[in-house]
Amino acid sequence: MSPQLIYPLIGAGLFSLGLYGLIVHSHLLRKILAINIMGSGVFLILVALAKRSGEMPDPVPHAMVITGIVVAVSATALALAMMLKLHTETGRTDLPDDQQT
Amino acid sequence: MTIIDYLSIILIIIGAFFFLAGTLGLLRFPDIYTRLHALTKADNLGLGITIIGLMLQLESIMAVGKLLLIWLLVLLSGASVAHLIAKGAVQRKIRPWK
Amino acid sequence: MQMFYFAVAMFLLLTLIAGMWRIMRGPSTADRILAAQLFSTTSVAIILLLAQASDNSALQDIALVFALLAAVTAIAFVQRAWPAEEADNDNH
Amino acid sequence: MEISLLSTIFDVLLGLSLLGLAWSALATTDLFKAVLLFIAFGLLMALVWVRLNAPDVALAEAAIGAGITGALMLSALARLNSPHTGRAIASHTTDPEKDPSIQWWPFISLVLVFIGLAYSVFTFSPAFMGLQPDVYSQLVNSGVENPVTAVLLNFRGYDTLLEMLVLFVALLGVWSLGENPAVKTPFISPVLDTLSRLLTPVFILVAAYILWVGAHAPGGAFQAGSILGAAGILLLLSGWQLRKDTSSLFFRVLLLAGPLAFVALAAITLLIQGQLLEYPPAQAGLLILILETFATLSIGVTLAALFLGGFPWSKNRALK
Repeated sequence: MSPQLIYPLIGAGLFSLGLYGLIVHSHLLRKILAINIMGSGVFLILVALAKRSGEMPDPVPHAMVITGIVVAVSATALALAMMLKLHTETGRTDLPDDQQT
Repeated sequence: MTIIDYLSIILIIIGAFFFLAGTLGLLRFPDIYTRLHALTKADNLGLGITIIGLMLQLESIMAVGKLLLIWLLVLLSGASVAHLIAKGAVQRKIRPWK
Repeated sequence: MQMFYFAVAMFLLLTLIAGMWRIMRGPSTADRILAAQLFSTTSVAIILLLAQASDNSALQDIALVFALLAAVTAIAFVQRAWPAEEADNDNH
Repeated sequence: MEISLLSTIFDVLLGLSLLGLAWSALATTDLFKAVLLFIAFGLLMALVWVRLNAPDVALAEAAIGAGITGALMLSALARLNSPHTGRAIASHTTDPEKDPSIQWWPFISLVLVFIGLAYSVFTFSPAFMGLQPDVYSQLVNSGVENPVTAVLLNFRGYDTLLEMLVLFVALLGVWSLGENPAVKTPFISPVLDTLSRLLTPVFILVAAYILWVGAHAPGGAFQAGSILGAAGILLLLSGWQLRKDTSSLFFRVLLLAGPLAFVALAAITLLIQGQLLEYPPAQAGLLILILETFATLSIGVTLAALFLGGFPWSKNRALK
């Protein structure tokens, strides 16, 4: 198996794992981690597929992933700040269920 | 294969051995202080020897300087982090293993 | 030679995977940070070996950035996240 | 053994450890452990990018994964546990309501998602050129030799312009949530003080080098900006503070320098060339370098400000 096949599979696995974590966990920090793992899976698929053009990989997906990494870190910072705000205001670290409210 | 090649093979194998020793120490040593010692000493030495082995293969002085800088940076931050963690562990009264 | 560099890089990857056990198990938070530190030092060596194996000197810059940033996570831990009291549950 | 077999084993091992790290980061109930496993995951991702011939991506991941994400998450975790909120420390480092058993419906549907994704990946044609020939044929007109930099700053310049704005909006979002928390920095060890004094110039030097080398080798504004941001985080962690009488104007200008330079250049090229961000090939190299310099400064300051986590120039704080 070539890296063009191994890494997209791993990326698909990471995406599914992250989505599962995002659904089942209620703690917001764990949701943020899960979204980051999903993002890494997507980046992995993009870059691995860019390698299909041979020795010189397609640079466009690389550029997209670089911007993606920087956007992901800034979105993570914003999400963490919102989680901390929720925690100082209400003392909880998860979002309320619809039934409870 | 020239004599230089053999020399770098020997050096890189010694370096890899130190990495193995560092990992074994991290896994097997009984408390944080001894693990700290295994990790920062063995790994930094292993990296240094590996880097010397790789330097022998390089042609440009610039690249040699870059590898040297990498090693110095790892040494500097490794030593400082080891100090900070050991000091923090002492302040938190984590008992040393007897 | 290329083969040799690759084999050593693989060996280092194996020691790194073994080091994952310390992150999983702890027992203290500081132990986990130490294992993360092991990850970054070993990654520097792996990247340098891969750089030599593929004869791509640009990869050395990645190792340089790794080496430069190796300390930041550990310092963030020591300065911010280390709990003031920690259960001493090392049961060796 | 052949080299291809060896590299396949290497790839499989690396990929499986990524999956293992991600799984245990999501499965553990100890939040600290989860964050650390995620940091280790980021370090391994950088190795994957090296294996996939993507050194530019590896540089960005090394700067962000090794330095910034870890520091951000650790300091958020610390604030979650801080005694100011009146909660006991232990109650939030673990996640007590987590049920360790697998929830079957999400699990089964996610297995189906995985099978679908894997199937579509397998059915892609194994050789596909994508936009690679177009990029390489136009590279001579772009002013730089590194194709990734050419795509980021020239061919798809407006993407990067909007991305700078995304960073800026994220920072505005963080600022809108309140002023920066008073972090009680513990005693600054002289070792840490010396380390930060020694490392900061090296950080700036390496950032400048990565920025410069981006024209013909892996590197560029995002990577250099992330390194600068990490330098800022190191300084903040070592207890450095702005002097009270420092004008905030300087930092506000730095924050906006990148987006403003982009917008100005976009307007000029629109007027002269008739196309947004279409540089004349003769001056393209210089224009890209100028743009990248401003972008690097803005990205660095923005990332450090995001780490600070709140509006830093509050009026009532200044009165105290």
